Amino acid sequence: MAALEQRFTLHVPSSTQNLAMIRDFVGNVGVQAGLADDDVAKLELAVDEACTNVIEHAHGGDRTKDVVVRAEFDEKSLRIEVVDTGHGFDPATLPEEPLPEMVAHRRSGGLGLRMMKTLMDEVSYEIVPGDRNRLRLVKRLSR
Amino acid sequence: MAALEQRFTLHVPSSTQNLAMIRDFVGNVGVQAGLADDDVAKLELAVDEACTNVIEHAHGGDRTKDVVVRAEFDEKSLRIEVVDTGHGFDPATLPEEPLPEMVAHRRSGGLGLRMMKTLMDEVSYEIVPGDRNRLRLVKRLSR
Amino acid sequence: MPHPFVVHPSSEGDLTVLGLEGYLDAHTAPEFERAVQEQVDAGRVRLIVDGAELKYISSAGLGVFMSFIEEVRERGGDIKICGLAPKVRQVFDILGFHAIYDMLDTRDAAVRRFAEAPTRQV
Amino acid sequence: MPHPFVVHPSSEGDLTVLGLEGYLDAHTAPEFERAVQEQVDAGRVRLIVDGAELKYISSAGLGVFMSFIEEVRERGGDIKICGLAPKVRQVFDILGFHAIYDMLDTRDAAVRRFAEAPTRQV
Ligand SMILES: Nc1ncnc2c1ncn2[C@@H]1O[C@H](COP(=O)(O)OP(=O)(O)O)[C@@H](O)[C@H]1O
Ligand SMILES: Nc1ncnc2c1ncn2[C@@H]1O[C@H](COP(=O)(O)OP(=O)(O)O)[C@@H](O)[C@H]1O
Repeated sequence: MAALEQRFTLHVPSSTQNLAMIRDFVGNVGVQAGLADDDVAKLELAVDEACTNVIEHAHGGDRTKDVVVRAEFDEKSLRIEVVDTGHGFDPATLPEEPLPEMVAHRRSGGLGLRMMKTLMDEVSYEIVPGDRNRLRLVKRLSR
Repeated sequence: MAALEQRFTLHVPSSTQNLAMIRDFVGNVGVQAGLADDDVAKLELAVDEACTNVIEHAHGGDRTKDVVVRAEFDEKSLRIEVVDTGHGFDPATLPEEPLPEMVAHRRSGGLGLRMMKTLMDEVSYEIVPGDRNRLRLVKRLSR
Repeated sequence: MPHPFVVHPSSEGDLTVLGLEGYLDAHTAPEFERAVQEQVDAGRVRLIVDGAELKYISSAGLGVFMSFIEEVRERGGDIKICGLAPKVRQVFDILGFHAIYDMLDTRDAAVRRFAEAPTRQV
Repeated sequence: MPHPFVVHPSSEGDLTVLGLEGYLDAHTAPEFERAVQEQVDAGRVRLIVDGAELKYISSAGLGVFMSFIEEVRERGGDIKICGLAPKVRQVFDILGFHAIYDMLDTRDAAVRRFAEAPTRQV
């Protein structure tokens, strides 16, 4: 059978209430892409982190906006895109403080990106301020 | 808080493999709309039937097409739309044979529409041959 | 999250039992169909479908019951259904399956029904 | 399908135990935060978080642990974590939580750790 690229898209209102739904969605895609249980769990967590940032930082709690998650896979990789229309930010300027220093400085943010980078094979942003910001997560598939 | 209309959309490749995902999607929406467990199960089944028809009859197994499920709710009702770009059909001409006669005639199809009508408060088709066919399912909410 | 489906065939005296587990929809119905076809092809037409582990069924699954019942009864057998959870049983009831099929609470009751009525008269 | 979250507070001698059940994400983290804040406000800073029934945690949940730990330790208490399932434990490990928090297998072990080290020195 010819290798068919499979594409999936989910649109939900921008609210943390919908994170569970987003996890179910990417989890289902992960299973179909042939990921092991462990990797499905990692995928769900990475995409949760990405969408939490969109809901909280990009859309700032505006529930009339949409979170759009695109997922596609072929034999080589599973790719997720999360697009937002917020003001954008510069990922390069984020501090990479070690955890003990964060605690000493009483900082509790900044964990999400770290998590995504550990969980996925590639994490990249394409920021077009005033237009749209696209986060791309890639998980390589070895079959 | 002002009553916010909530909208959700799912796009998946036209394959029965994705029915489980579609059920999870509408199930999640149903829970958010405040449906009881029993009604969530009915909603999942009705939408499964609708999408099965699109995959098998409208798209005839063409996996390059998409099944698109839209769901929205406010306090009054939960509305589902399933759109396909198949050749269409005339729902009015479908026989409403009683089950024992179907068995005698060895017919096993025609159960899906019957199911949807029992499970939902409204079932309606808008067929535009050569363009698109839209099935609308409505569940009234009593809160 | 994934919705798997499995058929477990076994026998109970001269009766064949097909235990259904999981989610029976248009995707998995062909598997159920194959399992029934295999029995019928081998001349085993006294079938109990045990749905105790069935979590979900759509009309595609119900269609499999419909498509075999006439042939099976003409050959002196029957399909008797048992063990359905209330939520699943409700789906059979919506379409009026109780008018056509013997539906029992337990596998034992299904075995006994075969002794009383090898082929149900609709 | 729904992903609920509940905090079950209880006490174990002079220690406070917060049992976490379900899915701890950015939606449910405020509930966990409130539960911790309530204890801290009441001067109860010797806390065991029992995650035996925790199915999922994201960084929003981990952030709650981070935001209270300094204050709790400055006041002579600690937050000790116990009972995590391997899948959930892995998430704490990814961010290096073991370098900051005492993480024990059982609630009893967490109680004993409080006797040995009321406040962990990082
Ligand atoms: N989609 C986004 N739009 C705008 N800002 C973002 C976005 N994603 C992340 N950020 C910024 O990057 C910071 C770090 O994000 P993250 O590591 O996920 O930690 P946290 O969300 O806990 O602060 C955020 O605090 C925010 O300022
Ligand atoms: N979206 C659709 N596009 C084209 N034909 C359809 C569509 N939905 C239903 N039909 C037609 O209506 C018939 C009855 O559908 P249904 O009651 O679901 O039973 P079944 O799918 O088991 O035949 C189908 O056999 C098909 O011919």
